[in-house]
Amino acid sequence: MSEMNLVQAINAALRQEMRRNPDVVVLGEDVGKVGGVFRVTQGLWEEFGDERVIDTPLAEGGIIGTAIGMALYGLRPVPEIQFADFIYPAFDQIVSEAAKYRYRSGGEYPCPITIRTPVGGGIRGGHYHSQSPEALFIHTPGLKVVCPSNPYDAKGLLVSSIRDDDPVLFFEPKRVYRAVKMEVPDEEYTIPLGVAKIVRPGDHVTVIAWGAMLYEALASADEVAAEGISCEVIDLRTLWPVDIDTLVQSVQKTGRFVVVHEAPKSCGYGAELVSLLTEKCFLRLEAPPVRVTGWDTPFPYTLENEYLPLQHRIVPALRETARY
Amino acid sequence: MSEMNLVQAINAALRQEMRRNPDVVVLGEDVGKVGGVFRVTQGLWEEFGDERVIDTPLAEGGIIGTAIGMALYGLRPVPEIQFADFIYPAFDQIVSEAAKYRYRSGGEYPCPITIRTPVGGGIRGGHYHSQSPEALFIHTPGLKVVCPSNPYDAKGLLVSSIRDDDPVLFFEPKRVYRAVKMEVPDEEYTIPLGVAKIVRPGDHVTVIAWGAMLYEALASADEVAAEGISCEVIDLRTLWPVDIDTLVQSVQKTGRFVVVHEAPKSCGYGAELVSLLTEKCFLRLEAPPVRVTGWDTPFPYTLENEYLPLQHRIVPALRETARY
Amino acid sequence: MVQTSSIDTPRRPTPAPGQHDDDVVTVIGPDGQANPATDPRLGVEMERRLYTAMVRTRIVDQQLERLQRQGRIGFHIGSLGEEACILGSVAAFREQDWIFPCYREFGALLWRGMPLQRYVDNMYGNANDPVKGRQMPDHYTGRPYRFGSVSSPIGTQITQAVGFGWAARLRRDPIAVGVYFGDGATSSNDFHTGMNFAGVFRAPVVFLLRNNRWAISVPVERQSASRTLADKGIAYGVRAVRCDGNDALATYAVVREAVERAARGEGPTLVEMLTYRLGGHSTSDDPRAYRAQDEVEAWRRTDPLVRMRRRLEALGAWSEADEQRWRAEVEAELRACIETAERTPPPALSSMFDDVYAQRPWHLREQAESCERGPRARAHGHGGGH
Amino acid sequence: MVQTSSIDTPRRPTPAPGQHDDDVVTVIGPDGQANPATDPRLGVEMERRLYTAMVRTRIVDQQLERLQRQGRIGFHIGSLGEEACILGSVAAFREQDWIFPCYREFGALLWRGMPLQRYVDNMYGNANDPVKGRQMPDHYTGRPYRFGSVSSPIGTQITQAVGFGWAARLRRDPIAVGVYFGDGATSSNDFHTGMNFAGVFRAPVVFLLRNNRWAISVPVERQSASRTLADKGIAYGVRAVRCDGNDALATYAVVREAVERAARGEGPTLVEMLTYRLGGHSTSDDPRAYRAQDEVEAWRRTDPLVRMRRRLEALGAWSEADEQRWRAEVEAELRACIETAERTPPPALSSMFDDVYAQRPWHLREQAESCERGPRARAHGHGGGH
Ligand SMILES: Cc1ncc(C[n+]2csc(CCOP(=O)(O)OP(=O)(O)O)c2C)c(N)n1
Ligand SMILES: Cc1ncc(C[n+]2csc(CCOP(=O)(O)OP(=O)(O)O)c2C)c(N)n1
Ligand SMILES: [Mg+2]
Ligand SMILES: [Mg+2]
Repeated sequence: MSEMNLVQAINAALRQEMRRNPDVVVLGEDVGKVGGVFRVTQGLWEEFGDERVIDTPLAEGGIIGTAIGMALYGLRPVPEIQFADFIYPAFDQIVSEAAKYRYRSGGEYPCPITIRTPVGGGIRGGHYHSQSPEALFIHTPGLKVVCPSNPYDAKGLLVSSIRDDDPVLFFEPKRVYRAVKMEVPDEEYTIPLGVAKIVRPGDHVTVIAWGAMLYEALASADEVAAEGISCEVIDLRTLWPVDIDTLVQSVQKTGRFVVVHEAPKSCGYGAELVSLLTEKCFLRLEAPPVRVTGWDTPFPYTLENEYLPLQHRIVPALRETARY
Repeated sequence: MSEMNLVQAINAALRQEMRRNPDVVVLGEDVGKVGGVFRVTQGLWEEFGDERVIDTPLAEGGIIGTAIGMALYGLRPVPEIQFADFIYPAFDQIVSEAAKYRYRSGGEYPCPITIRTPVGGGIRGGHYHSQSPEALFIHTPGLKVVCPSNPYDAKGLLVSSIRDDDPVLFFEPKRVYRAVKMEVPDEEYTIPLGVAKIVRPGDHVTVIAWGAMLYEALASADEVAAEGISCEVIDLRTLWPVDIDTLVQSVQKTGRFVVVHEAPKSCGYGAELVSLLTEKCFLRLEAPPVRVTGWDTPFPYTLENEYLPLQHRIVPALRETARY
Repeated sequence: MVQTSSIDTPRRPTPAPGQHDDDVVTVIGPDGQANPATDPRLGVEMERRLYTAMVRTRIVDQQLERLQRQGRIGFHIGSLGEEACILGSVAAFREQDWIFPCYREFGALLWRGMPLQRYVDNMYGNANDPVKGRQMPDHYTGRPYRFGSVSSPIGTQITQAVGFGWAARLRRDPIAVGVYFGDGATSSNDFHTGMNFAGVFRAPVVFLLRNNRWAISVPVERQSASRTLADKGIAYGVRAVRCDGNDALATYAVVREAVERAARGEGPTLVEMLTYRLGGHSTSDDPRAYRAQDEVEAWRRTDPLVRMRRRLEALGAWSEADEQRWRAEVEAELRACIETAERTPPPALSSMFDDVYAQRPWHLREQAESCERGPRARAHGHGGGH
Repeated sequence: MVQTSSIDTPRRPTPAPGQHDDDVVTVIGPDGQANPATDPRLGVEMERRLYTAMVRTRIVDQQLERLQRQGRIGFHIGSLGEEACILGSVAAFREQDWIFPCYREFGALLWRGMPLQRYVDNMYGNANDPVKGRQMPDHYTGRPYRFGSVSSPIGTQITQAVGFGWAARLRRDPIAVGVYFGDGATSSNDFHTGMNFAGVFRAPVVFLLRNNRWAISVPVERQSASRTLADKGIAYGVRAVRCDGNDALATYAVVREAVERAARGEGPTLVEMLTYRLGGHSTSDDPRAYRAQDEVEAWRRTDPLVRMRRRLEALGAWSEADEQRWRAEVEAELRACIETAERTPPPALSSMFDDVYAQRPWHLREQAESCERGPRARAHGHGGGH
């Protein structure tokens, strides 16, 4: 056990998998000597050298396109996109190629790559260093999408992602990078993809969150607990394929739910969760499902905290939902 | 008035706007001499010449990136992407640039471009000539999204899109291109963006559709009418911003609704419509909202008709919803 | 204003069909004799193999076009006129090397060992189609033959081939990777990025640029203002060569050298193969709408099959009787494949939900069940294409 | 195997700081004298304007870095060491021309006429910020000054500048468009596509490539294996020139020629400006983690400000007293701007919902209302950046 923050836990997972399996390679902009702009890959270049920790030219399409080629060859590449906001030059390779490779080749060519990328707001990054594009990838059949909220989960989920035989988008909530510390086992362990976690059991309202917003959901649950509202807070961990059983069970119990995410509301992942749970728990619903999300505007700089679905916006939603 | 199919109506709209306004230019792959692979721009090159009907190199990012530059200068470019499936090399320019230009420049730089692109299945195009990516653009603040279902609407909506001061994605359902003919006025007219149309009034179930699937929805409504189920079929026409009033009014009347679209279900636009209407009509809902959509797989070739949400899949959904 | 020294490279005038700039490697002369300075000296047996493969490709192409016109298949994208550059190049790779295709190289797929029956099954998207009827015709896959999976988006295979070759290099596996694409694809993002990464990381890749002068209706002059497409290698520090792509032996020679260099760790090569698309872009295209018949006729006179046959005849290694026998053989084989393919049922309904992931997640299990339980769509027709 | 003729261009060895290959245009010699063969002969007044603008840029840079360390602004991305190439290039454009910036050219923005106050407001994202506090510091916009809008994604401005210039050409408006980007950006999709379109359509664009040898921690050698970055022009039939980017007069000379050519309809030019990023990539970066201090020190000895000052002193047009006076003046102006900016409130809450579209649609009206009605977030802090 060592106390680690999210950055250290992800680093530990990468190091462990690279030691364990020579096929694991890391590539991206600035991942080498400097260890990434958030220092997540720090020390890997020194240990594994230039051939397995690869600083690439400035071209996300090249990072993902060549990573796909490496995966077809038999490696297990873990490409990094410096910020999720800069994933779009690689979008074609991800949605037209990686996502469809196994299917379109009749199963001949699996494409096991794990795309790591920092996501979300909270670091005063404005338009282009704050976005949360998970919905775009959930809408694309063939991809898995993961987003850990804490160091322990991050290590176990990243190991599972790298070992998974399908392409995985691994979103790292950058607001959490150094904000949360906890004990993390030094040994190997995995957390299976597709399994959510009830982080706070409760009876009145189900709150669904992940990544950085989980903490806002928890703080909000604390706040309304004083008013007698008991929230069940679920950390999705794997966004897609989602752990539908845990969600349905919780909503069958509470009859009410709120989804929290940073991305804009319209056509965000919240819409899918609302639809799924409305389909599956229709007769049990006692209040309209509520989405507390980023507004439908580009991500602003100065007013960042008014844009994000923080505690001040979650709490009223919990109250309304509980009292509906 | 002339009888026109969808291809001819769009062609007429382009010709009319190009005659009316010298700032309107068309650019894309094969749009010139040959008039586009679907012949939508046929004859424009002959009339307006190489400077206004521009065959470009094979680079969608270049088509959209330069169109944005032209719009900043003051032109009204109407770029064509040959198939919506090939829009991804331009995705960065659309979502990071066009969508955010006005906002990020404090209003200094509007970006009025109209991106035309054929969308959807039904022509045996398999993976890469059949997709419907509207949800990705609806999720991106700053974009408008239009999809006409018939020649009359297509002409009026395209004119409105070109004259609109915001970037518009104009999706043309290729299955409808030559399948539907109707009388279209030769004179100028516009159909305002953001206004849906009730194409078949009814009392029991609201059916929301657009583009090619509208016809499947209508045929399904016909089929169940014999069983005494009365459907109100709404053609959205503008997908985003959506005509919420028309939808809410209809669902307040019927208490039940079904959404039909070709794109995969998960995180598709259907999810947003279900969520919006559940939020706004919660107490009125008498049955769980149903999404009849493409499956969550890449678009197949041979089994295309089993993949698409055609009449054989809509009819049972209407029955279940009506009888719930 | 001062005049500064600058790099300025005006475009070369286009030579007439069959004529070439000095830097373009050719082997077979008008008389069927090989230029001893460039002749790869393959031996009669191999040259005959090359020629017969080219003829087979042509026959299959023509027959598939016919089937499409009869509505028996939905689409075909052929290689009429490009047989020399496709077969000459693929033949230059060794068994251990890998090929990443564009969409016009079924001839290369057959050369690598794919049985004709499986290719024809792909044209029908039936239950025996290697891609399980999921993609359009000519979007095949051939992993057992060290051959990649075709997708439609232009250029995407280029960076993938670079990553594949780079991975081999990291594993100290002395192979070369060939990647096909067209002149239009040089404008794509992935050409730029693939060439750039290959240059920086010395990936063992041979970039097989089929310059057939057209990208659907867009001529190569509208595609790039560079003097030649090979010149683009300079932007990436990637060695570049040009060859007469209608000359199978010239193509073989330059590609073989590039393959050996790559495998030896001497880096990538861009090979510009100068050829011409004699037919439409695909069965969906009518090229008369955008190009002069004269141009096509002039190029038809440089037919790579005629050229190679003349070469074999000059060697005394081919006769009209050989030609008749071979054609009859291929036609019979093809007829049998088509009959079998037409008797083969479509893929099973439930296969639609396989291979999206390694295992079916809950939502696809639900969807598959709902699909199988529900009513069936009307019969499957055949439609258009790109 | 036969040896075929090929294009193969090994990378040039990198000259020492301050040394240049023959094809690199320089003007100011070590003694401060101008090379008469290349001197653009701007006259003393203009040369002094250039120099004072460079000094002002440097002072603003240093002060903003200090403010960031004090937590008074969130981020700054500076131009330490690149002042000559930024000011020398922007000065070569005429009033009617347009500039598309990258993110490191606030000096160019000020040169085009943006009041310092508005720029400092942008650093604070306050109510007077031209971008209304919506983007990070240094993501300004300057339409009144014929200056574009900064965005973070690398390279995207390049195709836009090409489209802008091309539109001007269609309208017969004889302007030139300058577009800035770095050596890292030459790997981007938009560099490829922008250069290619500019070559094909002869867009009146001057590509202003600040080769400062680093893209964050990635050295230019890892960015491309091409012999020089200017060589990339060959791939697109685009004229290319190289200049000493630490020499404001050399930069002016080559850019001016390119501007005039472009405006006359003689097509685009790629200008590779050889310079060096003396500071960190931005205030978020510590370059000691990835590059040798020796290298930085060697380049520091080529400081463009020292070079230009020596030139003015050689002309007898600048003295230590002038220097003191000017520095004091700029510092006072800047101090006042900072004070004003710090007194200015943040943008109004409701402004967050403006400018998404020309008019607010129903859903943004609803959201704005809900936001304004709801409780306020805690105070706005200052965080990291890229
Ligand atoms: C990204 C993308 N854009 C557009 C298309 C449509 N398209 C298919 S083939 C083609 C032309 C390709 O030309 P070239 O690269 O020269 O290859 P050729 O067909 O001549 O062999 C186009 C535009 C596509 N498949 N992918
Ligand atoms: C598409 C994209 N990828 C990554 C980044 C992160 N990033 C910001 S600046 C930069 C380096 C740019 O280097 P260069 O083009 O040489 O410009 P310089 O900063 O040296 O002026 C990187 C990788 C980005 N902004 N956009
Ligand atoms: Mg071609
Ligand atoms: Mg740089």
